[in-house]
Amino acid sequence: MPREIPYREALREGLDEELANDDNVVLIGEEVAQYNGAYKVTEGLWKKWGDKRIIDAPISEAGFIGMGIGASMLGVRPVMELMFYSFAYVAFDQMMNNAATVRYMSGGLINCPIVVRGPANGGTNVGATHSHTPENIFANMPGLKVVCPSDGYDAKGLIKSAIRDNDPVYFMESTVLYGAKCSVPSNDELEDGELIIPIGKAKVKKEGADVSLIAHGRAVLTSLAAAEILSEKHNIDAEVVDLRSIRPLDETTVLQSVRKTHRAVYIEENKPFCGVGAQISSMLMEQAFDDLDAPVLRITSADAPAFYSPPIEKMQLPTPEEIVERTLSIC
Amino acid sequence: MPREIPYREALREGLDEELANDDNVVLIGEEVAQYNGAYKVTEGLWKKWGDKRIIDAPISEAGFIGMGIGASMLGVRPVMELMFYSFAYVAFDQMMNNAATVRYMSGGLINCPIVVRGPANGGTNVGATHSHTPENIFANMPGLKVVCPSDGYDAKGLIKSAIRDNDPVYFMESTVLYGAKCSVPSNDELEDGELIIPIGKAKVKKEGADVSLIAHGRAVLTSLAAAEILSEKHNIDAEVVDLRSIRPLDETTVLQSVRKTHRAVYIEENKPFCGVGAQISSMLMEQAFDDLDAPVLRITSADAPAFYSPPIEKMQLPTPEEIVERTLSIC
Amino acid sequence: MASSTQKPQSENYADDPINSSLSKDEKISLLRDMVRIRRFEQEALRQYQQANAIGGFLHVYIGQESVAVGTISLLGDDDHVITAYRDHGHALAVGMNMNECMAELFGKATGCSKGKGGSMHYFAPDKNYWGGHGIVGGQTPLGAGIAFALKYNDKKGCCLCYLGDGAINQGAYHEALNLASLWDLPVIYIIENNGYSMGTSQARSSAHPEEGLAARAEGYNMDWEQINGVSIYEIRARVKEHIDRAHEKSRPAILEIMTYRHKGHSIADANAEKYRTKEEIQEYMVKHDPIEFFKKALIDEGVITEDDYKTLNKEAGKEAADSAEFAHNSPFPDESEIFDDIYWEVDNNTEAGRTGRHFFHG
Amino acid sequence: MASSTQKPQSENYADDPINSSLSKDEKISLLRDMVRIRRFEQEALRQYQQANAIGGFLHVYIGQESVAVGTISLLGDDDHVITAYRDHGHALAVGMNMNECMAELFGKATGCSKGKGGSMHYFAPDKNYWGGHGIVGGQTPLGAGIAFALKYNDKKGCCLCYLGDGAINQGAYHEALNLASLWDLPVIYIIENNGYSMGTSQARSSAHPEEGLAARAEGYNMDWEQINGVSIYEIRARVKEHIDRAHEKSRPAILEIMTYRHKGHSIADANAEKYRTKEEIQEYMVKHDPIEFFKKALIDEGVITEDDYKTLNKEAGKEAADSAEFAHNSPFPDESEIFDDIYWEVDNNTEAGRTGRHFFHG
Ligand SMILES: Cc1ncc(C[n+]2csc(CCOP(=O)(O)OP(=O)(O)O)c2C)c(N)n1
Ligand SMILES: Cc1ncc(C[n+]2csc(CCOP(=O)(O)OP(=O)(O)O)c2C)c(N)n1
Ligand SMILES: [Mg+2]
Ligand SMILES: [Mg+2]
Repeated sequence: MPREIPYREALREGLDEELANDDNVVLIGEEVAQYNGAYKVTEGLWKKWGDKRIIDAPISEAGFIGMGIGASMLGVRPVMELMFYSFAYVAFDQMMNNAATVRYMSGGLINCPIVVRGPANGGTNVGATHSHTPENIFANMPGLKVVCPSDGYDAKGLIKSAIRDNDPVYFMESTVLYGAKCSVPSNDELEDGELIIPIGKAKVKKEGADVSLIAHGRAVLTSLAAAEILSEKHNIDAEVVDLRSIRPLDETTVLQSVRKTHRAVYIEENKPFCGVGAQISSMLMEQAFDDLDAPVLRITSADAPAFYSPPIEKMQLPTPEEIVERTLSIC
Repeated sequence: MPREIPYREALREGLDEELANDDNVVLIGEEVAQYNGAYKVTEGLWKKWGDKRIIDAPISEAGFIGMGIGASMLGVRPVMELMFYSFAYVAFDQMMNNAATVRYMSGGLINCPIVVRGPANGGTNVGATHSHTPENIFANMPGLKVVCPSDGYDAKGLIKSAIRDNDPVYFMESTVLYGAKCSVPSNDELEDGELIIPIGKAKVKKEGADVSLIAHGRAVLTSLAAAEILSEKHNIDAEVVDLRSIRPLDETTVLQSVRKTHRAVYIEENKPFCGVGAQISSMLMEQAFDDLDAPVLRITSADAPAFYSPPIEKMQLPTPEEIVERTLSIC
Repeated sequence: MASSTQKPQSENYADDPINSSLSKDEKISLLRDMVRIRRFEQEALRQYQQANAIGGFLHVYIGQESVAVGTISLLGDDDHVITAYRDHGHALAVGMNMNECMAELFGKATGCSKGKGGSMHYFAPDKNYWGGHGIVGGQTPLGAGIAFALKYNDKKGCCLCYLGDGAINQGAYHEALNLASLWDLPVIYIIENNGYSMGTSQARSSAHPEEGLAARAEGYNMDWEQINGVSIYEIRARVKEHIDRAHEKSRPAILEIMTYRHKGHSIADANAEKYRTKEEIQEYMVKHDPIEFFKKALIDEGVITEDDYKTLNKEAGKEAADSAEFAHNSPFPDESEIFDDIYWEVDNNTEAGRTGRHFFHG
Repeated sequence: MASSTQKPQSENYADDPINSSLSKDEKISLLRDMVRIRRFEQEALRQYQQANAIGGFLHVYIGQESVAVGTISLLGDDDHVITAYRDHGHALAVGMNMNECMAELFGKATGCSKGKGGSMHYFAPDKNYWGGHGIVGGQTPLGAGIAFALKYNDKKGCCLCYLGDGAINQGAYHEALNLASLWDLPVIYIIENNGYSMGTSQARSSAHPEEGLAARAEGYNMDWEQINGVSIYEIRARVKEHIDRAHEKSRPAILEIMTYRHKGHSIADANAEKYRTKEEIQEYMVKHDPIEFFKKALIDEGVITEDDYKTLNKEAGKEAADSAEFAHNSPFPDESEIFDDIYWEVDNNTEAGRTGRHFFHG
């Protein structure tokens, strides 16, 4: 019987295994050690690995992420936690300039094997400043990789790849998903003895023939729910594609799906203007123009800062109903 | 005979007029006062307006832009200069969180009439860290306005509107254009006695029937050059549309143009992934799907950090030849 | 170099003119304001935990009330206030009412921010109260900006900008300090040192001079002081001169007020009794409760009796309960309000607000 | 609180063991290194202005050579260096050769960064030299990170992290200082105080203690020192103990070395003689030229003669001219190189580098 564990635990296993795998891996962030993590992702790791490997940082994101980048240039492999990914905005220069450009500007002499991870999502009633979803922003910058796992299985397999990757990887999780369980095989059930998922491979979460619902992060789950409704109530067989990483991007899988279904909707919890869906839509425009039987639609968060009020914030995010409604408009 | 003045001088006139127009207008930035501006946009203003209105700041962008935002909440109208718009990245939290969200989070009790202006362009061999073009990034955030004037006429008319606007306006210029002359009427030639250009109105720079070249910032000039070649050598009559502002966005003018020409290319010096062209392309996909006779193409900077080497950096940016070649592929 | 005025701890601050000049009613009013904050927050905790009526974060101020009430009681018409996310105390101290504050927690349309801000984002510009900011340290350059605006407009006012002991390690604060001193901005940074930033003790988050966190001010040639926050009299007596200096000389300062939060960092802090010993918490609750401390002082002074206090406490409790009732009965915002309050120009339907597309759908 | 070692200015630093133990050749080598930097940059200025062979920025170090050469001469195998955009001096001091440095200015494929970095972005990790950073203050957390890595790997080394007097007001620097002291990171911040950040004098950019910019260190319980940079002997003598402390105790420090740039902020600085008086510049060029100062010292000591100096100077000039020749004759990078050096995994054609699309076209 396959093992079911929560997203946060799957992530933690990935971190723990990589701590064991490579002495250079070090976890740094606010409250990651003694407090066991604001969202308990790192629970127990400080006790197991001690002060050298698991480090509590002061509230100095620019300082400690910059420090991590510097250390990574010398071969340390820091895994930095942002308590919220929104706090990347106080370390933005470090993350966009130092991590992304030092390799280029040094003509390839340097690389930064750093991971910056944390939750990047709205929907938890913490207000506009704490609800940013910067996957489009960071993916805009060549030199960076952006990963958005939608379940624990992916979270574990991808965090391990992220840590082993020799480039900066920005790993965006979701507080809403931390408690969500999914089946994650234990290592002895696996042929390779561990769960590694390559970054840059999308996953067809549900096959379908009529329309492609393409998404990343938590919006994948919303899309799966929509697909179910579409199938049950509207006899529409939707394919659901989870990008898993925004950059590198698995265009092949997306194109394959759309060339099969001839219709696509991009769903994300990102804001609309220049969001990930815009990139996907424009890519489909250029590469699948003749395959499209209808315009690619986009469903995103409402184009407004996050609203605190719990029932209203819910309305700001994509819902299965909204996906169904808009999908029907092109099917 | 119409007056021809350089972009920087047109801008300066706009600033000067608004300093005269409203005592609350104050210019703050590095070297804007006694040094007369790193790029001489503010030349002479300190001498004319003195210490109270024109203020040299230490190298503390987060500090002084945050300060400007705070002051703007009380009705001061700060016009902040970023010596390079790339330095917005050290003030990113202030610009994305405080300026953009305080109105929302206060339920509309507060507004921030601040302008943050400076050059946002590559192409001057100053390396990756100094060549960012964050118009897509800031336009992603509701609450912000992003303006990218492509010539002195627009620069003057738009900076005046930006300063009078009661919302935060991020005004992105170009060091490459500062010296470019264009015809800017003096106030006594104007019916209204001054040059005001509303933010949110695109401009058809050249009418055409066969294809729409849509662009912003310096890419407008490149597009005009391409249009000339297309007409002279290929008998293609391209329309050139300058967005002028990224947010608010004049979708109407873009749609009108494309509904006429049925073909569109978006040209920008921004990076491709989730760039402005992605938004425009996806908008056209949704709103003009049936009007399009060919896929909307996008031409951007090369998807790489800026290369210092002068001849190579030139190849990273869109050229008229590249626009011509790609336009021909859909005409 | 600026130097700290190290008044002896034993000084009887009650006799300081700023306190001895208070009428009986004014003294009671100070006590009442502290009690109102506490009752309000106790009610909010109940509403969160038992009624499930509140979402997101809730950072309560219980134990720190003397800081907001003491410092804000010194302010005049042109003085302004800005703080972080632990902002209920300052909000009530500047005169916001419990109804709008509680309704905001409930995410209701009647909330001070129409339900858009929540616990961390209270605002009342009409009361010179500029929030309520969620990004640690983010309010510190804004505070300098408020001071800049006051000076720019020739007002004889200042801005009190509050921050936590953990916030002092944000770069924006450092930049703001330099600007404030360099440009003579009348901003007073008040570090509410409750010993912890979430689960991290001061010793684990800050390298600092022996004299304390405020002493970093010397690096900016700025005045500073460390103040024991248990006594509202002491706070008032020692903060007054800095406000006067800000008014007269437009000089900034850093004041560090030693205080303690009785509860966890936020309502979600399951570890509040792990990173702090029960004994430590107990000790502070008994010996460093500013309300108990001031209540006793006023009883000793003969200003109130134990019974008076009970009445006052009960009234505050009633006010808080009523505010919860008010909040419960208030409507949620309408979905259409999602697109209000983003652009001033759109809200006011100006030409600028009507030109071009401002909002994009997915 | 940490306190500064205020050694008297009159002390004869030549007699400090770190200097008196130098052989004649070693002393000449220090002088030669300074002269080589100057000749290199004079050649670069010529190539920029007359041959139009260089683009973008060019910030020269002329006048400050003693700082890089003096401090870097103290380093061992596990010591590292990182600096800002005014980076040619440090590059040559760590042992990079003029050819790769000049070719980089020319944007040639033979440049140290293959023409991708330019003047502001020299790197040589094999010489423990980590750049060359264009964003003011941006290198300061990286410097802490290098120190972190050294400590993490149990190396007995330190990182010298250079910054300008104007850079001290960036928030990232402040955050790095706190981390460095809190976590005992062996990083030594060296403020090269040349009195100006572009056209802004120190007095107009920084509020600071009377003792100077380095004294902000006290706010972080960190050691600091202010050093007169005209004498390379003094620099070596006074910096040594801080490197030793970093090695032995893993403690950081801030050293402020007083220096002066003879030229404008960058080649584009048309105002270099406006914000500074001609007299001031003249006075520094005469009395505070570290090369003249050290040359005279060595002549006085009898280590060299005026003729020796001429020879050395000429050799350095020849080396610089040759490097320009080399740069001229080198090829530009190929257009295809635009997409190299972005991702390690792509460059190395690993599976990760081949999975998914990494680059997007417009
Ligand atoms: C930039 C940033 N980093 C981290 C956080 C998460 N966070 C919120 S409050 C807090 C602790 C702050 O402690 P302190 O400044 O001492 O204030 P206190 O909570 O004690 O009032 C942290 C880490 C944040 N909101 N912003
Ligand atoms: C964040 C940022 N702001 C502004 C600049 C532009 N700039 C480059 S150098 C400089 C002056 C720096 O002065 P200082 O730190 O004293 O160093 P120096 O040039 O004297 O060596 C400025 C304002 C920049 N590169 N980065
Ligand atoms: Mg605290
Ligand atoms: Mg300087």
